[in-house]
Amino acid sequence: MKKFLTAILFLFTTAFPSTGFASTVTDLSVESPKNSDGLTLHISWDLSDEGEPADAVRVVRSSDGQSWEFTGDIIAIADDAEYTISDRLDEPGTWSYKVVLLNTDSPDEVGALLEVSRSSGEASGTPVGAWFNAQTGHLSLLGLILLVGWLMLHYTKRAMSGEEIYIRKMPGIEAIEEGIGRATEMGKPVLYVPGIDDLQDIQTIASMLILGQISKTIAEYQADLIVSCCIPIVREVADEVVRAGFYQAGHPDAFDPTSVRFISSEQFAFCAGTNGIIHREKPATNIYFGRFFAESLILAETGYVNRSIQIAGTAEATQLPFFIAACDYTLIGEELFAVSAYLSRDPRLVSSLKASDIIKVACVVAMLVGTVLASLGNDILINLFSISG
Amino acid sequence: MITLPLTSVLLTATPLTATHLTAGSLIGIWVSIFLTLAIFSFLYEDNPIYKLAEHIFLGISIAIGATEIYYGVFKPNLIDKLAEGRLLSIIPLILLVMLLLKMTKKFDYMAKVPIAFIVAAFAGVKLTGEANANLMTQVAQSMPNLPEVYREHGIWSWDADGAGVFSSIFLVLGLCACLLHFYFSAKQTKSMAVVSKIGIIVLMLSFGASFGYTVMGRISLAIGRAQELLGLDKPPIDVTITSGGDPINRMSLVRMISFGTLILVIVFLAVWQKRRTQSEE
Amino acid sequence: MKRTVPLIISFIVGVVMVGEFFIPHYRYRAVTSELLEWGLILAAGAFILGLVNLIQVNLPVVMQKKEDWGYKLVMIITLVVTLGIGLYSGTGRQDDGQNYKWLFDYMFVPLNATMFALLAFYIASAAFRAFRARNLEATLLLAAAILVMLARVPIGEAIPVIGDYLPKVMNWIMDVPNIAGRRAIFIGAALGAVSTGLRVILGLERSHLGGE
Amino acid sequence: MYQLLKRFQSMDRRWVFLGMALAIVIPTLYPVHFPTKVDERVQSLYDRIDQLEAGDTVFVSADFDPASRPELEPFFRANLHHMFSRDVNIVIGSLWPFAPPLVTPMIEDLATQHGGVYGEDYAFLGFKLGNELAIKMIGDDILKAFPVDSRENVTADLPIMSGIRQAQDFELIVSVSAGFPGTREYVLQIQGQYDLEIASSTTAVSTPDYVPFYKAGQLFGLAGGMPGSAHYEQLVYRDYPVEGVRMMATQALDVLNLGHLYIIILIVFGNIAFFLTREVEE
Repeated sequence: MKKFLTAILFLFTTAFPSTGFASTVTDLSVESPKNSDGLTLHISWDLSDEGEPADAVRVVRSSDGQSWEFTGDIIAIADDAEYTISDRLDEPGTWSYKVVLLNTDSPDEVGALLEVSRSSGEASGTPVGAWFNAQTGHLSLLGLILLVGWLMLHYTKRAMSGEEIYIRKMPGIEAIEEGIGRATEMGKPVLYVPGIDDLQDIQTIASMLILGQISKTIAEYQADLIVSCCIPIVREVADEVVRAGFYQAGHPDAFDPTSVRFISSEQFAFCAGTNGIIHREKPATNIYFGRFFAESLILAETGYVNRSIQIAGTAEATQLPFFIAACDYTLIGEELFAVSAYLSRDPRLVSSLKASDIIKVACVVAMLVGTVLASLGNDILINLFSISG
Repeated sequence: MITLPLTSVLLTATPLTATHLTAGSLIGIWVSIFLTLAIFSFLYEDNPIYKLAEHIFLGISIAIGATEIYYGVFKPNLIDKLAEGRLLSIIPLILLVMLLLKMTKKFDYMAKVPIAFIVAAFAGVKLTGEANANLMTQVAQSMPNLPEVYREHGIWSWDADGAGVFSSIFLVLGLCACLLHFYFSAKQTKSMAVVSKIGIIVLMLSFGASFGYTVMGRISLAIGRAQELLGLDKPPIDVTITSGGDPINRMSLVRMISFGTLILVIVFLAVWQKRRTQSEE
Repeated sequence: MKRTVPLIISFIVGVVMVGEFFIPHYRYRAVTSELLEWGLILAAGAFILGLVNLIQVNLPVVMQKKEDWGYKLVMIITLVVTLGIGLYSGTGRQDDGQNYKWLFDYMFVPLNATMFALLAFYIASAAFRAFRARNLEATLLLAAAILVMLARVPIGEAIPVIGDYLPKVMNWIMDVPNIAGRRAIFIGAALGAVSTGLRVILGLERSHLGGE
Repeated sequence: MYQLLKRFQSMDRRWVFLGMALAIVIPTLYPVHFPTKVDERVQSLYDRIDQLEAGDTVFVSADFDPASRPELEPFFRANLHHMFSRDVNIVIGSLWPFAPPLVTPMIEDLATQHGGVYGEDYAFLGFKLGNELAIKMIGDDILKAFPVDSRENVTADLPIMSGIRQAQDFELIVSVSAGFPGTREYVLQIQGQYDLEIASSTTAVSTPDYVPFYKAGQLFGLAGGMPGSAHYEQLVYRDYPVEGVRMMATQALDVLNLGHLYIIILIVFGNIAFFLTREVEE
């Protein structure tokens, strides 16, 4: 019996194919979205259940009101659907839009569709691009950047005028000097690896600053230095930084140009090359400051086997556990930047450190207050910190 | 626990008809196995075959990188555009030439312009990205609505992996403690030292998770090598080596080559080690 | 002049790039995408510098037959041959039967992958010899690590009684202390990026231009 | 006892290496399969992709190299399979120089299986250097970043690219990321700026780093490491084992058991020996 009914139903549905929903396009509107690039329009419309039936709709557009072209995909008509599309334009200007009703057997030609007047009326709009995105989140981001900038300049000025800005001494700093001293005693070189990221990375920059100070100390101790670089530009800069360090220490002749080496810009080739240096030249002290990835463990392990004193510092959280494990001393995250400020006493660095310390406290306060406010149902702080696209 | 027979787990693909293995592929399989074992031989000791493999790697990686960079950047973004006569593309060409002048002694100062350009471009791009995604969003997401959390999960919900008011408060306070641990411009008072200690504890739990995951990642990669050495990296097919010859299972062939090469590498290391000890004496 | 021009360029490029976040207008984006494209080309140019530098460093070693010159020679030959084949083969270099594909599949792939796989062994050795529960911090780190390792593989879930809770505790560590620690590091990193970025743009940071 | 422990501690590390090798090779040869529960982060990734409609266009950023292939290739393949079988259009790009020769055969393989037409159902735009700058450009103007695809067709002329000029024109982005540059840079550079939907498949190493992004809603899904890939494989290919498909991650997950146990035992024994000998020394 059930089978029979299904068969009847099947016959019925195939004999009278779905004819779609009776549809007429209403309320067609074209708007330029807020904060857009000036090449986007939002087209929206409604369908009322009158008129000829249709299965789907598609939007056509024209920049001159003469020639029309399809844009966007075919949209199936469904109950309670809201019809909005975001249309990307090739050029600015005023664009006209129509919505075309389609049946599954409708011809695909734009002209034919328009002729059978199965299209809506026209609506047109002009995209307006924004020259500034003034949403709350964007404004607070801009405010944050300006605040950091202002704090930095403010403290730079104070530091330049001779005011001492306090930075606490971190244990890592003593470890560096001890390591250099040990290398001098043993007559073996110090290996310095400035990470494997580009020069633009702040960790690499911090590493270069520390390298400047370390090379001064090394020149004073008359020890040897090897710098192993993974990025050509970093090598260039390291070369100049070390040269300057030796010069400032009064030993410009002691600088060996072959000591700053470019190994390879491929991570593991670099790693293998640096491993080779550790194996063959047996440095007494290895210093790894900068941005490291997977090679951290191989380097630290090879150094460990060669009984080098190892000092590491990186802000790359994934690599920190291994440095902590295999190195004698590890600077965690921002401690690396703090050390570069402490060593160089550069007013600009000290001031950035001070500025970010202040923002950090502000973040702590914001989160505590924000949690209380959010729990009371007030989302003002959350909104202040949220950026929507 | 289900113990599956070896064949059904590993040899899931339908066997195809025997394909002919060209001499190139056969040599390729051997070279690939040899280089794999040569790198692994470093685990025994730094030795000549490792060094050979290492230097081949240095050379080939730079060459492949350069080739891909040529086809990925220089050709489409510079050369093709210049060839089309796009005048604006002359500027990056000039900047590029200035960068390459870095190699000369006389004009190396010219490179400062392109270096300044690229460093500033990265700095500007990263500045907004970091401030937005790593600061603003993370702070915004660390302000839980506690009554709502309580309604959803209570104080502690095992079903939701421990979500609840306790965890929400732990997150906010733990984050604050970590941030204050990285506060450098003040002498550490006793109370600050306590906060800092809490921060360190949270950080260590975080690094512990990192460690566990990293171990997993590294072992996964070694498994990948093992699969290849054991011929399990390709669907199980039969291959012929000489045209019209008897088909042989690819997996067995790879295993034979791997085993033979392993013996070869071990013999080499033994001889090399012996010679070295002799010469030291 | 030699110093001012780079600083002016830094300032203009930096400000334009920061503006990219705040100014969605397409005319502005046309400028930024053009500058970004130049950036890509220069980043690629830096690679050529590295390539030339590598040859500059290694060729004399081969010529003067210094230590390991044979290996360096192998390296230079591999480099030149691969590069030659790559540039000669053109767009179809990745097709079956191409020499470039052969070099990539049978030489680069095993070398690159095995280098990474060595880490599994080094981790084993570090775990055995270096990871010590010396103090509270290290103990916590190790405990968390062991828990995560156990819970992350199927066998952990198969342990009776605690097997049900292991993944939950692991997820808690990932979702709560891990996120607290990471966010602190992220926020610090973001502040670092902002202040360094501003220094570069304002010309206060000149280390990349070779010091003062 | 003290002597024995002391010797145990100073044992040649090559024995430790050998043990590791055995812990990997033995279960690879003789696997034992345990069923696992699918991670919630992978489930939400799968669910979102499963909601895609035929004709939607997705951008996949294949940022991995041979070194991280064991973890990411299974996801990449299963993901392409998933999307191809739902008639989703796939545009693939890469930020890693070593990715194109590696992923091209995988893409072609999957496309052939599903009868995908190049340029209409899928396209591979090739590789772009420049890390953050390249990502920013994908956000700004992808046609400018990739003027031609990997086959030197003009990208703008590909049918699949009609109506697509920026990252936000894609339905969503799947970042298959082995490190830097990868998911993190996508999140930092363009996710927030354009409010994009991004999912990430990443190595185990990066997973703890990306969890905060997932929890903050910056990623809608996260498949971390071998378990992530294995879970995704299990969702895409419901039955195990599947005829004609090698579920490489699922196989590898069974091997991981012993590897992890080995490391745990090393840590525990290493520490016991360390503390016992230290007590004697003190």
